Amino acid sequence: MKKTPFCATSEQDQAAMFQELGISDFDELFSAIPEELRSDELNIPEGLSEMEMMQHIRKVASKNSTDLINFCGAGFYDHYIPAAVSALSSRGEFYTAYTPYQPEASQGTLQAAFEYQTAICRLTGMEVANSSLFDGGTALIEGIMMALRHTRRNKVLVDEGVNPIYREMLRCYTQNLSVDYQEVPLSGSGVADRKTYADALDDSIGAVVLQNPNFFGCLDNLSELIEKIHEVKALAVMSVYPMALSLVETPGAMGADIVTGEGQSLGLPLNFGGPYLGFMATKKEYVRKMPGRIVGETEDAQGRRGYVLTLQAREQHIRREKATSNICSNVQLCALRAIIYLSLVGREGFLDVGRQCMDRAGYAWQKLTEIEGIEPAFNRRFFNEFAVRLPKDASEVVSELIDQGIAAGFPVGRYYKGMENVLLFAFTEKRTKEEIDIMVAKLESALKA
Amino acid sequence: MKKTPFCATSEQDQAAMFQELGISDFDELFSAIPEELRSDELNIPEGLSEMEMMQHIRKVASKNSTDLINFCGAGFYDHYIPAAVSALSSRGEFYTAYTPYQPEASQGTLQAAFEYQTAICRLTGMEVANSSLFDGGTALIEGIMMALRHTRRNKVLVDEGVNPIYREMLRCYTQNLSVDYQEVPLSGSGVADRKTYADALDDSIGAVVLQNPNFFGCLDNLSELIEKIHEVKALAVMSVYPMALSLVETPGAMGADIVTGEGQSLGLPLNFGGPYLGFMATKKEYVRKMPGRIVGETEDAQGRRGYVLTLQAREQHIRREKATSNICSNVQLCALRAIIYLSLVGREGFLDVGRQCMDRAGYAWQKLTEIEGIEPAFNRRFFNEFAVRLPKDASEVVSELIDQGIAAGFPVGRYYKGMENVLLFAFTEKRTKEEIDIMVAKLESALKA
Amino acid sequence: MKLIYEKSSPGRSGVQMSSIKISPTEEIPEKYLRSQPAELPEVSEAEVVRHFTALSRLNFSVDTHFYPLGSCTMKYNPKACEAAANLPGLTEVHPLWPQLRGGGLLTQGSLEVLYKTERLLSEATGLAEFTLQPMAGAHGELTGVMIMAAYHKDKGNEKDHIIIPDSAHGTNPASAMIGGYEVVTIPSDENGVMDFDLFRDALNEKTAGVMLTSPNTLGVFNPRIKDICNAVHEVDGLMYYDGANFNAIMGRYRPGDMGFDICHLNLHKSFATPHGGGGPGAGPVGVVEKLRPYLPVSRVEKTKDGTYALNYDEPKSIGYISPFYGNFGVIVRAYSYILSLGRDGMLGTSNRAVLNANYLQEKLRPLFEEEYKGRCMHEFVYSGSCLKQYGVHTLDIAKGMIDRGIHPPTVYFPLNIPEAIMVEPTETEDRDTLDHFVAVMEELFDLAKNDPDKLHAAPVSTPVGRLDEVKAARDMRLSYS
Amino acid sequence: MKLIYEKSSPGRSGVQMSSIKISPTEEIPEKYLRSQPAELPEVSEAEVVRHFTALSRLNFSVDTHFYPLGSCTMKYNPKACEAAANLPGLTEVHPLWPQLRGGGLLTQGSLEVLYKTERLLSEATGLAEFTLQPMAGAHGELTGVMIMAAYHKDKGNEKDHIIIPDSAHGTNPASAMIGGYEVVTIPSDENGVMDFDLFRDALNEKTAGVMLTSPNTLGVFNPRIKDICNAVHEVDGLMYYDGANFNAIMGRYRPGDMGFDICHLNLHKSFATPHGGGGPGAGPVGVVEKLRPYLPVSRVEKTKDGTYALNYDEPKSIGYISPFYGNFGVIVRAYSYILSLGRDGMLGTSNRAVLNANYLQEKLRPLFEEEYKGRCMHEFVYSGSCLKQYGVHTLDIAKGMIDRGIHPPTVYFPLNIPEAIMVEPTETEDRDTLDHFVAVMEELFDLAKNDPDKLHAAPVSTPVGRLDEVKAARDMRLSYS
Ligand SMILES: Cc1ncc(COP(=O)(O)O)c(C=O)c1O
Ligand SMILES: Cc1ncc(COP(=O)(O)O)c(C=O)c1O
Repeated sequence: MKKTPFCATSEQDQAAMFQELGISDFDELFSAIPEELRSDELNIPEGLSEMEMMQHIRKVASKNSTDLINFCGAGFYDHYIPAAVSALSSRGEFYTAYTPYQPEASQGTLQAAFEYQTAICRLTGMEVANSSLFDGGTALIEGIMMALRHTRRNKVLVDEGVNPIYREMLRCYTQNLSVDYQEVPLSGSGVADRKTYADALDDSIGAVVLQNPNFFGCLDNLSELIEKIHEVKALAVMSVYPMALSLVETPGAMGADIVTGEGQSLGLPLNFGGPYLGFMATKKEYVRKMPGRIVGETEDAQGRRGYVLTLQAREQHIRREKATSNICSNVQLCALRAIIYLSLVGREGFLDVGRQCMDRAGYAWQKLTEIEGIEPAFNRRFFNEFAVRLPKDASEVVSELIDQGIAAGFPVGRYYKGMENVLLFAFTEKRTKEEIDIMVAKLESALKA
Repeated sequence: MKKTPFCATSEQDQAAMFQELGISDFDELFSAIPEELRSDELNIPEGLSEMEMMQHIRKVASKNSTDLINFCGAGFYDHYIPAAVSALSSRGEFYTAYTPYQPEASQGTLQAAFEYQTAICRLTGMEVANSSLFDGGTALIEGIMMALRHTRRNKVLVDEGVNPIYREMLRCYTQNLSVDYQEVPLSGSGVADRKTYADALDDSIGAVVLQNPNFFGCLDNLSELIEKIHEVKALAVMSVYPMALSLVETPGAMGADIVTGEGQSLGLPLNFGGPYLGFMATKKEYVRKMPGRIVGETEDAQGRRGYVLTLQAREQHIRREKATSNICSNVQLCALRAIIYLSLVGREGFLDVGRQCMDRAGYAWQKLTEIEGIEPAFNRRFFNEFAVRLPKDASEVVSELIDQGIAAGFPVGRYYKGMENVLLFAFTEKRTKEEIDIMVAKLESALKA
Repeated sequence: MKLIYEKSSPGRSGVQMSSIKISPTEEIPEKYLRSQPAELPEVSEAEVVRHFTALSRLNFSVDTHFYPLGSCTMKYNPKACEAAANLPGLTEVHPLWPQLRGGGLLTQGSLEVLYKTERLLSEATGLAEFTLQPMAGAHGELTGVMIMAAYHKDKGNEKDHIIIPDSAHGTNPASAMIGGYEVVTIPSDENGVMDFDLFRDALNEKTAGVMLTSPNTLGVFNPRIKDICNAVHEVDGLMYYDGANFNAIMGRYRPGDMGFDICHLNLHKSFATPHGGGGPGAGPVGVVEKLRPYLPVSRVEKTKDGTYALNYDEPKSIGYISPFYGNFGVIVRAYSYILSLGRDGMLGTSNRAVLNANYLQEKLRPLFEEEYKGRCMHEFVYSGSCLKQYGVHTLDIAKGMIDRGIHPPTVYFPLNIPEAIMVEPTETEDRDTLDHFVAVMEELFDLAKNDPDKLHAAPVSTPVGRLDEVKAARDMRLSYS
Repeated sequence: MKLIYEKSSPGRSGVQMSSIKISPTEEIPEKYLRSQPAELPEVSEAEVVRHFTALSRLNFSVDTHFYPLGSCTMKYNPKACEAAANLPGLTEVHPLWPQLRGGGLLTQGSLEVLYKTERLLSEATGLAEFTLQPMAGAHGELTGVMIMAAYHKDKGNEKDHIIIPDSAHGTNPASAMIGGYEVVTIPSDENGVMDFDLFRDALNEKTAGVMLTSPNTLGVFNPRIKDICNAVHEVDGLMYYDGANFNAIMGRYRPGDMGFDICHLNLHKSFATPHGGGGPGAGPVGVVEKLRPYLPVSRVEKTKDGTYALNYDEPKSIGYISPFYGNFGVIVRAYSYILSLGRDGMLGTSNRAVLNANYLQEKLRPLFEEEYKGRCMHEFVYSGSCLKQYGVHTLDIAKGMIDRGIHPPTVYFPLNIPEAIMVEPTETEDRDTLDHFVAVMEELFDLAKNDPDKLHAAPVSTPVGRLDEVKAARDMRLSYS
């Protein structure tokens, strides 16, 4: 008989257990269920041994090219991940635990989550953070819903500088809800258009959604705009790129009310799109409106400090359809990776990474804008990402370079009508001068062709 | 100032410590040492960040071809390693511990070593085993020295079926010692030549060194020969391939006195030659002559079972120049991998692996011996390795196949004069029918060319 | 234990980061820059390693403890599936590459994993098509509800509510609400399943659908499932199957065969992907043929030349529910797990999950003074009420269990059973472990009778005792300062 | 804790192994086959994982505890070096491939690592050439002794003994003996270094060489090193440097510059490769130019076209001391560590190792009532004799330390210091850890004075208390049955 992999029961155990239960086969366990429901044998291949399975997966993996030189970012970045991140987060005690419902048996997960929440507060300049949401996109949606719940309004202004992938998501999530969703085009210099907002802001607006640096990499200081938003008692929801927060002004300092973002760059691999790390931070006054698990500090009877899931009355397992969100499982392990990452690089190292990203982008800007026919899309005020306008269709150029082993950036035309020639480049500390030089050279010849 | 990587002391700590010590720079710590001894600045490149270091190593690693289809064994085999082996042995608590000198703080290492010793006994059919030696070669040397110490004789007969790499080592290690080292050619059927031994065995012989399956993969039952060895009061030292012990008669059952071998196939990667795992087992009566650490079971004052390093009076840290060996650090982590491997595959799975190896070799033997011009070197009695005689120089053939991505085996001519055309093939459970067919086909065309 | 921030000291540094500069520093006007660096820890790499290693050891986990947490399927997570998911050939792929022109050919491996996993899940559930994008069970539910809404809108159906039994997991009503529907809750009958008559009463033309878990959180399989499906389909409602408990039936029953239209699976439960201390998981959603057009984009398709490609051109699609293709790393684990199980292993797994649960239920019945009410599925619920007479509560039993090295079962859920204790052993536990659990439970019951204060004081073996949750909520110390 | 064999039960199975058959079973005569399968454990994969995870947690280790074990350099082992050594591109290479004709080109990466590591170690030690083959320190010593012998034989020198100070590590005399020499032991002088006059008396034409550790195991650097070297060279003896304590001097002093001819380094000490609970380590050996011909084969060479190749054609070589190229996996870790440190990091490391040791020595001096005898190097030895009056021994202090979460220093070594306690903090510990160590030591001294029985009973926090070593040696239970 073929063994069932991973099952611990031997045939002898099984016989003894059958006897205990007074049954003679497995089917008897299911005798209460109508026989007609029983399905046919599955049309699934026979099980593989571990070796065969691994050989298969390795073969599949080898069909991917991982040696592309990558300049594609668009919200998702290949930063260097120190080896200790995986070494620690892969400890069985972390990754094979459940949600910390029994705090005394889960202080590891809980304390790490508390430390993570602290780090998110310090990065964003906000007062409180939750312990994770799925990804930057769902976090942003949750942020907006939270703002609407708080303001009891249903109109949202979404800046076109917000990642268009997230804006697609916003449209999807709000389609059946009574949310009045409106997008605000960028200004000519590629940032939030103050004038349009001045016109649009009124007391029907519940939330204004901004991103900094925005999708085009442009930096902005949104303090005054946020003041305007607050004047109509709307909330400012801001999506941010946490690596940029090494150097860039914090949303907290700009007055943002709800801050969300994608934490992937803090120690998570790109992993073809996930798992990623949605984070959310807000002001203390809004904490009871915040979705997701929150870890708080407390004590036991002896006065020993400990950590628990707190403010659970917001959540689905208690409030069911009245909860702030339907989220249950989050991405705690990804949050763990983030706090390990941030601890490893530390205060100084985080600045180093930020400076390196900026440095690489600065070099490439210089080189690229020297090429005849290439124009900067916007001005030179970016962290690690910027857009240029090519003399021809950006998708075509990218396609030519990809065959030469270079992912030359993201052609924005797919999401921005009229910008078919615009290409968005991202740079991380991993990119070398040589790689940038190669890319620039190949791009130049692709343009000539 | 550039930081010293991995050092924990900050500049502020350092200043405080300098003050404590009443010094103002590091040099003062070394003031007792003659200034003339101070070396110049090292001619070594500047330190790399972790990212740069990893980028460098990945680049270096990519200069190796790891996708060769491998039929090269010769004592070192690419068996499948279940994923849990690395997942467990890479736990920091195991690999960043020292030798278990403080048993209460090292029960993990000690109990695992005890379990490993038990497994070695059960595999080999011997009574006691030590907790590891460097590799199969040094283990064999230690075994011989142990036999000579015990018999107080200095003559060794070494069968030519013993891995020639080990025989090179034996010659190296014995060259300055008063050891009379003599090799015994194989019989025509590729096994220990009973006649030569019958002639050579006398009471000057301290040790006879055998291997089963031998270098050519040939299986033998050495019981009678060992009886003869015992008749002259010499010890039989046998080197074995532990994976073969899934199916092959144990050295214990054949009467061997000292058993050594290379444990690499029990869950260790090939790793370009190391670290590997030397094992040694013997009869209880010889245990005090055995080199290396030994773990024993005992109790604490409350009667709780525990494990300690025992019989340490054999060892260098106590006996210095009178020790049974100079070994201090061994390869405990490799022994840990072996016991994890053996526990994972278990009693049945170990048989499965053995059967698979034999199955692959059987298939290939069939295919290869059908090729015109290829003759079996010896008869068809092997575990997973056999030799064939080609119609031309084996090195040349191997060289042709290697350019086509196949490591077609080990040409034995280098170590066996007159066998330049002989090629030794090894098969593990990892080799598929397709791979063997490809190899056979390419070999056939290489022979035609 | 000290927080990592409390171990920090100015000037200490961890991993050495690169400091190569290749371009002159460009001055960004100050107003765009933060005035102070973020106060991240300043600790050596060694300290970080010790800190998080030590933290990890404060956790109970499947790798260290029996973890019979009901409704959570805390089965063993095979290390090979971890290894598969961590292959650099899979982890180092940017999700936008296949969306670049010509980039699809460079990511065929990842696309193949997606495509094949969808096929396998379709076969396992009997549903025509799957999306792997939902990032957890609740996210799958929401996706399902959105698909419902898209279907009804497309068909011009006017629907305003979803029917959900009271024993449902809290995510069900929450998802229905967030998806834009009212929730109508149906109480359970005496067998623990949705009361059929009350359900019939609630069902009407405005019913968008019904969300059911079967076996439900009590471990009971609803025998009238076909009747329910038929009734709902009569009003053009859709049947949603919450597959979080799929481990009970995998290989034996299929939601599609039973008549369900939509189903999510929790890969981090039935499919052995680890729970990560809270996530990430994955909640793929399968649908019957007629709902295929509404699935989120992108869709992974196999083209005529045998290559895989992304399709975003589905006009009726609900759109983007995830930025990309779901939690790919989790999907790889599930894919490799399914390949390992194969046809027979699927059935073998659910058989043994149910066997283990029944064995425990049987062995514990005398202790809990429960009558025989029939077999359970993969989990069962007992009530700790019998201990009330000694002043002992289910919570005390749970905490006493911690001191004995076992993670407590789920307690106080479902809400309709007083002092509920919900046990799900899973198939990866051997009989010795189950017997040990029984012995520990017996010991705890003895203690409850003879020395209840010992139980009230539990746990004593953990770094902290019972924590003051009220204080936590009142003080709201949610970050270190 | 139960042994894995005690958890075994017939018919349970772990990792699923392949059972594909591609050829008909060939009957091997019975006499070649074992009659019974080896009684390996029968346990599930989950059980194996729990077992070894639980075992691991019984250990103290650098990743979990301060581990100031003198003479062992228990520094932090960087995780990146582990990651480097585990790259499949390095681990999956068969050592015989470069020995197949044409195979060298397929293993250029591995050969490059060997070649470059040799160059770096040569530069770090000031010695002309290195072999990486020795698999531990003791193995390096033996290799060195064999090289000595080959040199003397080649030159026709008649030598019969090696001089070794009494403070030397036990492996030194053992290696000399196994290498074929008599050992002449020289006592230490009052400063703890080899007595110079007694050494001069012992030195003669028959002296093959001298084996020295400097700084020695007391943490004392022999200031007359040059004089010793000169004297030995006058009789054509060779100076052997036991580099196990290289962490004290790396980047500042070089054995070659001091006059040593042969030197081994313990990569598992100074070069941060982990100790693995006993090994594997690596003990590369460097030699001066004149000894180059005697190095073991193979040698890794850079050819004119820039590729790397193995050379076995060295007629004076001592031959094969390892089957291949040494503990490659360990070498990769050291290589990546050295690349990380770089020039400045080498010196920075030894500076801080020595600073930390001196800081601790200074802080602990009052406690141990030791006079100031000068600075130490990377470690220092105090005597616990001062506690004898309370009936407390160094061993008690050591065991008390275990209860306080610190791995004890080396105790009762070196043998010439009564109640020796030998502390080597290493550079990877921060000041807080050092201060904590001092506080713990103070606490233990207090306890020694006020409640010595508490110390005699230590450790109490470990899974077992002090174990009966006499019983172990007497019973000789060396395997489970
Ligand atoms: C029955 C049931 N449905 C839904 C869920 C929600 O799944 P997730 O936590 O992945 O969102 C759970 C998880 O506990 C569950 O048990
Ligand atoms: C001074 C000294 N020499 C030699 C050795 C032996 O090294 P190994 O254990 O690697 O054989 C040691 C190890 O403890 C040592 O401290």
